Amino acid sequence: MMAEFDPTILAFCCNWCSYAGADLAGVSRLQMPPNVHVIRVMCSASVKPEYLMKAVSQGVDGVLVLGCHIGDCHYMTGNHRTAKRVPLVKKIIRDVGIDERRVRLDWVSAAEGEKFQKVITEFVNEIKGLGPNPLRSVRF
Amino acid sequence: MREEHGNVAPALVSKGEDIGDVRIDVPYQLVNILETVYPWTSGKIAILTRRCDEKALAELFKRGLIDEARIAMIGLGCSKEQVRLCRCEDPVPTKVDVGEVSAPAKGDELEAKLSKMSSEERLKFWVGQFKKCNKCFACTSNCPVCFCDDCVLEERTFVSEPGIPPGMSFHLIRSFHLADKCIECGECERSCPASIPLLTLRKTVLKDVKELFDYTPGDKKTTSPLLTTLDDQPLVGDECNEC
Amino acid sequence: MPRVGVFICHCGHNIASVVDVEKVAAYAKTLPNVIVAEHNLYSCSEEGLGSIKKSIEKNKLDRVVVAACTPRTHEPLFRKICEQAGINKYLFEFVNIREHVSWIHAKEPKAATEKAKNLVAMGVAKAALLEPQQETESSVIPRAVVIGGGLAGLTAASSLIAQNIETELIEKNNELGGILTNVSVIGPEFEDSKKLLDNYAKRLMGSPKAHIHLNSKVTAVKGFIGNFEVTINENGTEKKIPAGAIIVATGARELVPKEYGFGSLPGVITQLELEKMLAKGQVPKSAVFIQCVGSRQPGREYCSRICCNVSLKNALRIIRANPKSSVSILHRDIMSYGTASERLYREASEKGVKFMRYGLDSPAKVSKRDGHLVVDVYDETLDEILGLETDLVVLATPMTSQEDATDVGKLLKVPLDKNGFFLEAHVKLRPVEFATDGIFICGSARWPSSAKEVICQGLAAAAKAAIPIRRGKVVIEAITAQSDPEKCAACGNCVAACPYEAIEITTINGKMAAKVNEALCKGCGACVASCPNDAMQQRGFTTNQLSAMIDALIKSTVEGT
Amino acid sequence: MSVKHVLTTCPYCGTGCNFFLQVSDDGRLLGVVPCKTDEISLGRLCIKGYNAHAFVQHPDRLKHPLIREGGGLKQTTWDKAFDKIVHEVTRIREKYGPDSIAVLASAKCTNEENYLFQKLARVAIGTNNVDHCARLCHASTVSGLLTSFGSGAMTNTIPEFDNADCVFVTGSNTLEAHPMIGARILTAYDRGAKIIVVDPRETPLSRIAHLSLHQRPGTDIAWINGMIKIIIDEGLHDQEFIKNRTTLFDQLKEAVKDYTPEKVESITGIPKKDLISAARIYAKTEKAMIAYAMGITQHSNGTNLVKSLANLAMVCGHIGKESTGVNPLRGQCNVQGSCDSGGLPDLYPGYQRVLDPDVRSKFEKAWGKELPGGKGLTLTCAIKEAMIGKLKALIIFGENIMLSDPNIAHVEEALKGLELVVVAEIFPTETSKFAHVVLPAACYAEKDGTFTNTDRAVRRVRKAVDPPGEARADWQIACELGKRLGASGFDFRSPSEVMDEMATLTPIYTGINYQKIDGQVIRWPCPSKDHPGTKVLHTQKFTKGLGEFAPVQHAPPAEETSEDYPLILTTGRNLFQYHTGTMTRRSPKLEREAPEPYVEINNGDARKLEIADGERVMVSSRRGAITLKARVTDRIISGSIFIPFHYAEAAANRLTNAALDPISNIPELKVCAAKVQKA
Repeated sequence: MMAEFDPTILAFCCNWCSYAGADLAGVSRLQMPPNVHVIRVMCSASVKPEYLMKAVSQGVDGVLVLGCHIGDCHYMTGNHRTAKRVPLVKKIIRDVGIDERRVRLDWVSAAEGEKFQKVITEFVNEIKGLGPNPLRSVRF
Repeated sequence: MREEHGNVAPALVSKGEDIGDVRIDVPYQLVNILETVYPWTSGKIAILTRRCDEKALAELFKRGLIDEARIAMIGLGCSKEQVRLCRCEDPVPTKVDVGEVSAPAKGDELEAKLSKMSSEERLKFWVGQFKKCNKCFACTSNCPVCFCDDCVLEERTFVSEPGIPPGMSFHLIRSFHLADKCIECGECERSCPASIPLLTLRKTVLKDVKELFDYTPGDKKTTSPLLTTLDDQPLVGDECNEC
Repeated sequence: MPRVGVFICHCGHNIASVVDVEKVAAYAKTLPNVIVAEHNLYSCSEEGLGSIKKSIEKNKLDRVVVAACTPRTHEPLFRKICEQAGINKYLFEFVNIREHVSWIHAKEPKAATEKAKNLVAMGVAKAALLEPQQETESSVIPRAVVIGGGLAGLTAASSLIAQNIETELIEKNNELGGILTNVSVIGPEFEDSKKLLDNYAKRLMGSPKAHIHLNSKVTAVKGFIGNFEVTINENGTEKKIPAGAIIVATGARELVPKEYGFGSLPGVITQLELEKMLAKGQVPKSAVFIQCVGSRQPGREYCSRICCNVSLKNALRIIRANPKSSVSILHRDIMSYGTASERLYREASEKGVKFMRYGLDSPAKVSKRDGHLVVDVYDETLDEILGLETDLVVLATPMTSQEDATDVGKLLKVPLDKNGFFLEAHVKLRPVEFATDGIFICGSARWPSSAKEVICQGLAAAAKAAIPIRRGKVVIEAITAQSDPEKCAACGNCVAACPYEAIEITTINGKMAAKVNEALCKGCGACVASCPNDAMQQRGFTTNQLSAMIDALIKSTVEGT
Repeated sequence: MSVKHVLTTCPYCGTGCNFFLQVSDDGRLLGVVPCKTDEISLGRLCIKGYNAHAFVQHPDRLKHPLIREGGGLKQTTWDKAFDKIVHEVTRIREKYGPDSIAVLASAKCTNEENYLFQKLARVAIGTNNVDHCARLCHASTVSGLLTSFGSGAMTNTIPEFDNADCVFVTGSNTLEAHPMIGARILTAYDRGAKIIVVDPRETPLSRIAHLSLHQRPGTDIAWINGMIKIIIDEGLHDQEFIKNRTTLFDQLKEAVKDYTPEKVESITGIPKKDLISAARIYAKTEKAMIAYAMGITQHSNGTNLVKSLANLAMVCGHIGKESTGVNPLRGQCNVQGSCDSGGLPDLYPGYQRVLDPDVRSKFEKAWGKELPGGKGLTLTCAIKEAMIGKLKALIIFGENIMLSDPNIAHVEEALKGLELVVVAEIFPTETSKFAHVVLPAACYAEKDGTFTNTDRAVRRVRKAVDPPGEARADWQIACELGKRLGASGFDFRSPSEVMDEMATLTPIYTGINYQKIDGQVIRWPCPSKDHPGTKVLHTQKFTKGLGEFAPVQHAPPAEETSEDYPLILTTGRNLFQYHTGTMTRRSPKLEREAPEPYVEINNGDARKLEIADGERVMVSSRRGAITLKARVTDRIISGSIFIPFHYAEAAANRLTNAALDPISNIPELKVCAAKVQKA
């Protein structure tokens, strides 16, 4: 029971930059903690806030949204939407008492295998620090 | 509004019709009722509008859901009591045709109290509240700026709990949907059988939007920040040329 | 009930040495709707593909999940096998357990295996909800538009007409040739640029397929691959050109410097001005080239890469014309890439061109002293300031993006990088293409390039642009968005969200609702996320599919614990 | 074009919320707007209320009379349909006597209509065989509380829940089955009132309750007697009240003496300490309300169970005061009213006994006809009589016994055996399939009348739209039938006139008339024109004088678990569907929330049976089997399973036991032995 907390983390990666970045990290054999599960989407702009809300509500410990750097979006302004939606999501979950650090938005280009590794490692450690999502134990 | 069978009833009165015992103490969310009758009526409709109703209409005009040309607003100033109930900080319509001019309220005590709490306490509070929810959808069906016919919250896609109460996502998603629309009429809270302080939640999220984007819904000239690109950033960025 | 087959790949040792493939397969069997779960040594090998095909037929599978490497490279292969086995290729789901598992959790086999299981569960959950998709086809107007009549544009255009493709060349100036019109000799082979240009020009003039528009600017671009409509303003008159593909070859321009007394001190000139002098046969007795003027410094970090070669070329032209003349090149590093340029560099040093290195912190000073131009420069080796007397100071400034690049980008809805050069879809995977189908990029509009490079890119762009036109039709991948008019509340969020103006609110059987123009839709899904009522769905990424993935993850982790 | 708002009463549960129906002037029903000033709903509704318009203009509505020809039902005219019925009724009455015919009234119909239904049976046909689905829900309440208090209705009113300091809920999933009463309980909860829930399932209410007890189904008398014993032993009982207002206390004391907390725990599985604290909280709180529903009534000893709750209240003197009493929550919009207006085989309107000669002569005088003597058949007995061929004809107004009644296989057999089945309905139902004549009826939105809600308030139902096709209001159908059967006293011009006649014959309704109730909420008893109605019952003295303690003993349910059927099946509702789904399953939003049948099974049990959540399973009892989805949850105690009875495709009542409570004839819908296996 008292085993170290092993968080469940979800990551949305856009097909063009961050998913490619993740692939590059793999090709470069960059090691990182195995808690993060990637869902591939075409653009970070297609990540519905509903997904983040759902995941957090059902006890996922952390959710990452990764996209292209601003300006590099292959759909021009897609990530501009993401850049606005995610911060609002963070605020809203904080308002009801869930730590906003459980949701994180970052930019990883197809070239940035190291950055992908860095983001994943940092985030996993941060979530480990936060402990399990309190909603895991709440029954409605 | 008029007296009917000992109750205050919403009424649509056409030219020449007897307006009966017309009442202006409107306990109803009239814009929401307007939305339901709008498609079934023709010609110009005059409607009693509190300040919040004006803002609600602005949000609907903006989205082309109601034709501004068909609406005539009769400004209704809210009573002190009403303002207190709504913790309303913007109670006076552009033009007060009926009712009174009341001073705005000084914010929302509960909201202030919650913001001071630790996140654990805050979560405990809201979970306690949401446990009472029995999914009547009064908050959506009576909301003037909830314009979808059927609501995504009625599906299991994002609210996976079968039966009641729905889980946290129900309220989180609704909060997001209303973040750039809510005009603080408070009807969700008033019509909630479980008396969940929904207006407080709305106000809290509106604060966030204000803080993040310096935006407040209810003005037909402004656009929701969620529908625009990052204007402060040019459409160019870090190069990733060598991959 | 869907019948899902799961195929786990060992990828030799790449996966199997870390992930317990048998365990994952066994676990997959327990998942809902899974009929069969197998594992192969190399799923992508003839043998692997064969066994997948067999299994599909034998088990009457209607959904296929392959857990192997990355979809970005191998998805088409497996989709093909599905098609061969008689199931719609969109009923295939790829799970990445190599790049995303075995390679990055090499030291944690147990955890890696668990993660692989979760990912497979997620993949299966999505697969069960996949729907067959029909790719839509649209016809292609057999005409290409090339924007820019410089070397890049000319190369592309003449290559297109050589392929017998109707081509419209749009040049904003009153003559073709672009920046090369001011350059007489092209390094490193010292070819005559005029010959080169005339050669191209002749080909175009001679062809009935080529239509050249001088003094013309693009004012509007509508449509999508196969069916663009480019509006140009030619000498004040509007023309609409329907086209199947567009090539952007707007080139770049020389930066006009402010430093080193340029403009105030006579004899301080830019590289292009020198080109003009040399073209007229005016050869200076002495010259000092200063490299990296206005580049590789805060504000403009990039290296324009061709200026060094240009200086070497011109230094040699001076020396060759007059071996006694003294020429120095003040540089930060010499970028003489490529064997030919390297030869120039050797020749230059042998012929006595002085190369002096200066640091960003100690730039040279140019001044007029008793009638002479003097360049004071700190010499690192001698550790003292030398005063170089010279007739001419040549400032090698970088090439920068055209002032109207941003406008062009907006017209075409294609992105630029932070330096204002156009950004191609992917340097390795999709060179000279934009993410927007049917629009291509070549020449210095993409990045400062030598004439050789420009020509290669021009040919490449032409080749790619020819593909849809030759085929006569384009297939639109079935990942476009679709709106459910029943659910749609016509709030217009999606219209605002779409970067391609692909969505409009119209009346669909008496009800206002959003409608997606699938040919315009690029499948980014921005509209999906903006829809409050889940009425907007992206094919292959529907909200119930992605939600099912989240649920699957939760079931196998959060609820598992 | 314009839109009008018509104030009316909700057709679903017994809370009796008022709301406005929005009607466009081309007769389209647009939606529902809550009535903000309604003192019962307070302008709040549940999801069913908000969707109460959805089914009304559904294409499936019956629009023309149908008559059985050859195999199937063919469209016909009202005349032909009536002729057929009159002809058959007359034939059967002559051949087998009037008692071979039974009329089923309906808790979905108005008071006026139910009054006419029973008059039709008693006057036009000449039998007391009139009953309705109250038999299946609160028959035991009526009989039980009549014996204990003298009145079988809620002793208090709905708004009073707000101010209760303890709400003791058992056998009621209040938040789902009576959402707006649940809302009142939540108000009390927010005020800090103590909420105690006793239920084998975890309900939305029990999840927030201060004390949530889970008893084994069918062991209720044990824990109630247990509580009473604790209260008496700890001297928490109200001696004053017991002395002055009740009788037979000593017998009760004697009856409960063996129910030690230990013994109760062994029978019910309720932990000793929980029972004790429940008893203390309830007894010590001044304003304590008991609310109960089917979980108490639907047992083969339902009447005793109800009595034992009455005992509990009387022991503590928790009755006859504001926000203090015993409150059966009635399940249908007019189940209270349909009982009030005499849709019962042993009672005339206003609970006046058929067996009482004075009462009978009063009605004979009023109706100008000699009336049948003995008690009539109850709904459940009628089915049994039909099985053995004693009953020949059944005239059903708006009931779907093929889904709502226990052991459907038997019901089916019974219906097939009948010589005449007439069904007046708004939609085709499982029952109308067996009809010889089907009559298209108007629904609540298409007629005037009154519903009496669970807290005895007589509320107006107002016509908003016209019925579809040739459909007619049930009161018109009943009048026409009465006339055609040659009876007098059936020529009413409006429901209001019917109410006036009923008022003259029904003491508790004497003061009720449309004009009076139009603007205000009036609750019976309302003995005179100027009487404001009665909120709290039994304030000074009980209706019957002294409250009567009933020494009742725990008895095991009629059917106990066995090797082959190891699980206890209990049935009920969910929030989104309503009864047999005739209306809710045609309301898209409601159907979407709960589209398919499911069985709730405890995780532990599921693990043992290797059943996964969402897997299809077969549930079977000694009477039948159904296949449906498993919902694996910890919200039901181990050893029990729960199935909502709304779904025809997996009808829970194919499994349930028709064992009857000897006194009230209510079947034991809440307990039977069952087993679950992979489908």
